[in-house]
Amino acid sequence: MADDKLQIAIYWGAACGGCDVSILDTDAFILEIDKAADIRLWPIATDGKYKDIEALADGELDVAIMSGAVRNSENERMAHLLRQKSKVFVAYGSCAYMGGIPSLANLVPREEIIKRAYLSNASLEPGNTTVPRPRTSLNGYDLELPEFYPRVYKLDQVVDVDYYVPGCPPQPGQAQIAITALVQALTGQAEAPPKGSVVGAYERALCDDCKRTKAEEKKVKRFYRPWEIMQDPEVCLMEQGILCAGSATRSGCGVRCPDSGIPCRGCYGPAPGVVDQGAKLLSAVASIIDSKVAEDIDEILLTLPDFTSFANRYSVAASPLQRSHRR
Amino acid sequence: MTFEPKIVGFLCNWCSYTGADLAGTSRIHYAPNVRIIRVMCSARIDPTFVLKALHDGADGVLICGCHPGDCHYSEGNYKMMRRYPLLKSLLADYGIEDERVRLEWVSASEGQRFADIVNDMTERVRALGPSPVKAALEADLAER
Amino acid sequence: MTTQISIDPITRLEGHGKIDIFLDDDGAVADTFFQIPELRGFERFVVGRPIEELPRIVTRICGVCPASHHMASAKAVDGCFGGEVAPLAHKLRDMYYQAHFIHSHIAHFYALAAPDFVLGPNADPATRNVLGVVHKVGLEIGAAVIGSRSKAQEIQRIIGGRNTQDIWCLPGGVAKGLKPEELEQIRPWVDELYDFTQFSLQLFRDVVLGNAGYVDLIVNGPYTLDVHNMGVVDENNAPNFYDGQVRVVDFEGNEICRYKAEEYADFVAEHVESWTYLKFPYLKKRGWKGFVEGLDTSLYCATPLARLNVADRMATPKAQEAFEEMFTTLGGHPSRALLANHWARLVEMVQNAETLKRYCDDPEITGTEFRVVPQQVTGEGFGIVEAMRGTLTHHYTCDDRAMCTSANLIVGTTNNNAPIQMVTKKVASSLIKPGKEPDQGILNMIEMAFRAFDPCYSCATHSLPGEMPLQVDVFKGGELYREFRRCC
Amino acid sequence: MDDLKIGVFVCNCGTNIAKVIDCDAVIDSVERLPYVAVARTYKYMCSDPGQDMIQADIEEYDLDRVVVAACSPRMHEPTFRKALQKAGLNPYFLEMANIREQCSWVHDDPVAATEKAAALTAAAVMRVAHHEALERRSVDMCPNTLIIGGGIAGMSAALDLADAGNRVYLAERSDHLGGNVARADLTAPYLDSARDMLTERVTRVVEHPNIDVLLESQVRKVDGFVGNFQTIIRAKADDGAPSDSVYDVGSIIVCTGYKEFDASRITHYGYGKLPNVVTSFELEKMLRAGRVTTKEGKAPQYVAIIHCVGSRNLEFHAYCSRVCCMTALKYAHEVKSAVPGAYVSDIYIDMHAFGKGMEDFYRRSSEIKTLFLMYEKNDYPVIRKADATDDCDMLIEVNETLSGETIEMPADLVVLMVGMEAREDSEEVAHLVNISRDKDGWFIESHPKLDPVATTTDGVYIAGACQAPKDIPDSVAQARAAAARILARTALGRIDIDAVFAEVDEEKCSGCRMCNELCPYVAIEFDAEKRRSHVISALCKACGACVAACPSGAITARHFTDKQIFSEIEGVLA
Repeated sequence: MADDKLQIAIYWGAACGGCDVSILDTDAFILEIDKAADIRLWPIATDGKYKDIEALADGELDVAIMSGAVRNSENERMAHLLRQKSKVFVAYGSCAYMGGIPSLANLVPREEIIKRAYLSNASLEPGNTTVPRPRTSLNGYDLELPEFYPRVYKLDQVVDVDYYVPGCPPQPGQAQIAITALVQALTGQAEAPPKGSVVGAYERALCDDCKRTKAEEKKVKRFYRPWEIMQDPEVCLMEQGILCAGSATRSGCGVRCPDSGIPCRGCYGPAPGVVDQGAKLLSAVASIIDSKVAEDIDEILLTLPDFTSFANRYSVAASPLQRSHRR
Repeated sequence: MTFEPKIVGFLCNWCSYTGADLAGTSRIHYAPNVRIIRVMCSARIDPTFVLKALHDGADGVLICGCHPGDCHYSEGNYKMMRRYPLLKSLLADYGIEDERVRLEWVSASEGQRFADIVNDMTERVRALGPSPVKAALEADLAER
Repeated sequence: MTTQISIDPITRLEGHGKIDIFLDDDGAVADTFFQIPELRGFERFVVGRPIEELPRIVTRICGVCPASHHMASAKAVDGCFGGEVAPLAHKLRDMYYQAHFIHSHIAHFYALAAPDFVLGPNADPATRNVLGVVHKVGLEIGAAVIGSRSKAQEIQRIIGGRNTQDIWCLPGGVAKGLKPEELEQIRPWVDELYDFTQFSLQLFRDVVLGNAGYVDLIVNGPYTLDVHNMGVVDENNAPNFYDGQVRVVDFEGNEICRYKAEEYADFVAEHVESWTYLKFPYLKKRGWKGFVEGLDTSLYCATPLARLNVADRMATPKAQEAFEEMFTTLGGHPSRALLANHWARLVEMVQNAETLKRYCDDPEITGTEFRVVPQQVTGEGFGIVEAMRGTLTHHYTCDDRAMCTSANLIVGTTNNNAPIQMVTKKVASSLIKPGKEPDQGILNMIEMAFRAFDPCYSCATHSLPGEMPLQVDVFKGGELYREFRRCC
Repeated sequence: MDDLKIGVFVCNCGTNIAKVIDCDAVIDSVERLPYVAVARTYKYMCSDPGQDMIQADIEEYDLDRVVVAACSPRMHEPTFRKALQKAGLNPYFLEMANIREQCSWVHDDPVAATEKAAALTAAAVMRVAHHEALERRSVDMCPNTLIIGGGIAGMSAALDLADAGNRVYLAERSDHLGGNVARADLTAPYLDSARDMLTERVTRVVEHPNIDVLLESQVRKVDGFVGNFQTIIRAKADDGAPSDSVYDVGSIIVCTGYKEFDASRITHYGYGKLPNVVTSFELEKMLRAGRVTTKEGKAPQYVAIIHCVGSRNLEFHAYCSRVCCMTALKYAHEVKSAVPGAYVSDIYIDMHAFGKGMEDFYRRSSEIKTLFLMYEKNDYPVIRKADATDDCDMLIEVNETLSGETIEMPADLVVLMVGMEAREDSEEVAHLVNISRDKDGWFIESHPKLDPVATTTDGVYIAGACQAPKDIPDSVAQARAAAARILARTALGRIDIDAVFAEVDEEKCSGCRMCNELCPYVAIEFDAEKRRSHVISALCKACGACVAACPSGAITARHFTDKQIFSEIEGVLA
């Protein structure tokens, strides 16, 4: 393969593949990537194997783009391997950036996960007691499975990350902008964004791009879940008492959810400079509760159960309460 | 040796911080476990402060503001009052025990009350042991 | 002593997988294991969430077929609210879902499967991919492929607001309707997609059927299994992807059973092995009999080919023509030639495109009654759709505040776990000959076995536990300070 | 920031701090922190030599940040800010660690206290590194003053301000001036006429060209900030229909006074049931009318005066009402002159005769044969109707502590010395002008000793019995002190207001408008053109509510930024 081409790897950890699809969704742009780069690993689309990556010299890859969170030892091993082999390591998508929806598992007692999956499941083989084990010896063959970690980690809790591309998945147009920026930086056509930058997104919260009208008065006596009412498609969802994460979420997705009658759930992560998206959403929601009496406030809050999975829908692993020392 | 909890206290300047000062001028002794951070109003207390404190190793967080109706900024403490139950539900989902984070109204004249709260909370948090945030950290270290 | 060959990771599929092949002293295949190393725990962590949010959470099980999970979930959630759904919403969801099928089938056929045929199983792995295919067939065709798939995606976006990671469904219907101007925007694309399905069939005839070696490989190769077939059909036993009844027929074409979504647990059960995280579904009434073929096995496939095998006919005329052509070439209906799954995908795509056309001409489709607000919480719901990769079942319960209390999922690919184990071993044994070191081409042909199933292990690993048995004792100053135990 | 130089000054406060906290250990621990260029202890940092030392070090070490670990910032922050300013440093480059009120005075374990002091000081060091230079703003000072309450305090303040040439609006709820003093006959201890004293004041006030007396008026709304308040006052017009008018003032004095304790709340004195049990104010009424009689119209032969009714009593008010004792002695004199030959008994707990001339007055009162009986707190005298055979209306049983005997006293008239309590509208008034009240409802001064007339709201002052029970001279003194404070500012014509306020970063604001409704001072404006919110800094009181609430972190609280508080958190936990 020609030396002047960038060497890149695209990989997924604990992921759904949506990030890979978002790259495919850049359509013709893929052909440009192909012109500019050799894709040395991309399990969903190419035949590169782990051993091919292991064989590379350190830093031989110009860019490694990893989507997905770290759930098991294989995810972690690959994260370290790709970090070691690459000059620039990109955490791509909400899972890599903040833990994503898989990190909702961190809110669940681990024992219950086991019971649920193997001992209390409507379609299990009657009387089943078998559970997968890290090591199984079967008629003389030793079979190994990766070890599953106590919780889900975002990538930078495990390896050093240079850039983040937010989104679940990143909106293809934004992915294209982000990848182009990286390619230009790596080929010296443009200055590289500062390490740790969030690329492929804007510098303001979603409301900036949301077409819904916003009034001064935002006070609600009760909240409504999306199924409970027919909403007014022209008016700010929060003003209608429907929880929307837009005000605390970085813009860049194209406001596709609120534009289609579905409240934002925050997949693009916190606004620039914000430590925890959940904490900010907490303040925002509290700000519109129309009561000064503790009891009434509790009453009103009954109409928004399970606040946590709203506040940190994509960012449980990124919560300050999820401190990690894996690195 | 017994576990000595570290508790971070966020106090509003006008009532609670003054109340804590009054405990001092009245020489009312209490447990040394609370480290006080002054804010102008309990409404300034971004829930991020509480999460950050727990992240940085606090075993408990005490939030104090003026009594409802007595806020120097007339309504600031109501803003905190509205955040609090949401904050508690968030913390509970992350496994932070109820007694680790506490909101109390302390007026400028309630030095004794402030001291009593600090003593009571220190006891309860001591009984709970180190914060789960630290424990999860230990687990990670053990995994390495 | 035995030598071990590992294919790690298996590639051109969705998700993680690994094949271990053990050779005996002579170098013949002694055994193979197809292991799925991943699990994420969705079934547990959706518990306690607002039930109406599930269609927007479970889509993260798979980003390649999120709409399948979105639809199955939406139907299960509808059930939790008594099941009343605006009739228009069913039409819109079905319309949307056809476009999703086309997107996914194009992606699989051209990006994941085609390299093996267009470039050949033994081609250089560095070029044996969609880009290689594009170079081979030329940029014009390449652009048509890419353009058509993205149009299928764009149609979903316009109807449902978003494609990958769908958001659209709410209890009782959908969040937005289809505006007349939106319909006019997609109408020409639908026609183009229909043309593209015809083009794809022709390409398959030219590239695959035009190559005697491939036809032989498909019809007489080791890629066959004597197991049963599962698929969702309408009242005429034609394939229906969005709704209908599940039908199971044996590999000779006799119906074994037929069930509604709410009956799934009486007909399907899942067996567990300790060396893979993926469970092995089987026909419950027959019981688990191990990895065995034959008329009385309890194993089945749920694949495009299986769907056409359980179907008596297609739902649309052009698809019916393609259906007949295929089974004639394969030597009769049903067929056991697993590689024909690639062909079956193209046949299904024709029905998808024709169905889309029909909806475009439906005068009611741009109506505004796209959702009814639920008036009651009834607490349990079942949703079955055909995912591209097989029958997909979601089963939820919720409390009277409509908070999820349990979720059970049986995913398309999981249905095929046992067949994939068996065919992998079968193909490996027939291709790996004693004394001859298998080259990457041979190994790739082994991968072609599972690729025929278009497995999605992102999907399949949704529901397994997030934990392994583990004990961590933390010592501080020499004394036990905290201990963590995970059960089992 | 890498070349930042921080000086740390730990105060011993004589032994107040040093006797519990090992100040040198604190120094040792902070010396290791980044940027710390010098760290010292000194006996009294707030003393001139202490401040000189700080200024000298700023010079010598070319410090750009200063931490003072000493008393509460509420005590000496202004002092040390001035010190920085003198040395040419921006005063906001100071941070104080409160190691006295919140450490040495409340902990006895030296080890724990020293550890805590070190943590608080470290936090201050880490915080101060992020401090920014802030410029105080100055605005024109409106010379007008609003005085709420036309009693003796309000009138006294009004006259001083008006005499100095400033406009005064004197708002009084009732239809006359004079407040509670107008209900009194003579005053203690010199027995001169309250009426004469008051008439002189009222006439001057009413006739003064610079004073607008607004009777039957209520302050409805107060907006703005020190030097620039807009107030709306609703006055009952001649035709009876109330009308609102707007008054611009630079300062406000609250002189709303007190109300007397409701004697019927103490059941065991039979007030309301026994016709000849009256309150001190009912007696004043008789005295001003010049006729002291029983309900039956007879001259009382036996008059008993009971002290501390509602005061010094955990059930009602724990505090002493301060004026009752001398007033009771005043009654002894007045009753005897009104009803020659009447026996007056004074039933008290303790005789509080502090203050000028009072001890003499106490002596003079015993010389006129007033019978003093002392009783135990909470061991109330018991009053019952006398039998027909008795030559008196009632009998009072007292467990007299000095003699140790139980004494039964005849009485025809019983006078209850009702205490003072906060007016029922004090909460309303507190909200109106945004000041706080203590547990008894009295308004809280900004410092109990050093600043007893100002409040926590700049530009709002309190005087008279609305702050705590007070007699006339104390009320007048406080009123005229408030007037003096205001005159000092109006003399300058301009007024410094705090540099601390909130700011919206328009680059980050997404126009979600979540903050718009939050500001109690309507300091947040929404620019519909730009679709951005912004803060009107002069109206902002820097509470920080909008800062914490802004979902996208676009609002910053000067001097209380997230960065500053975060580093403080890291500091206390380090």
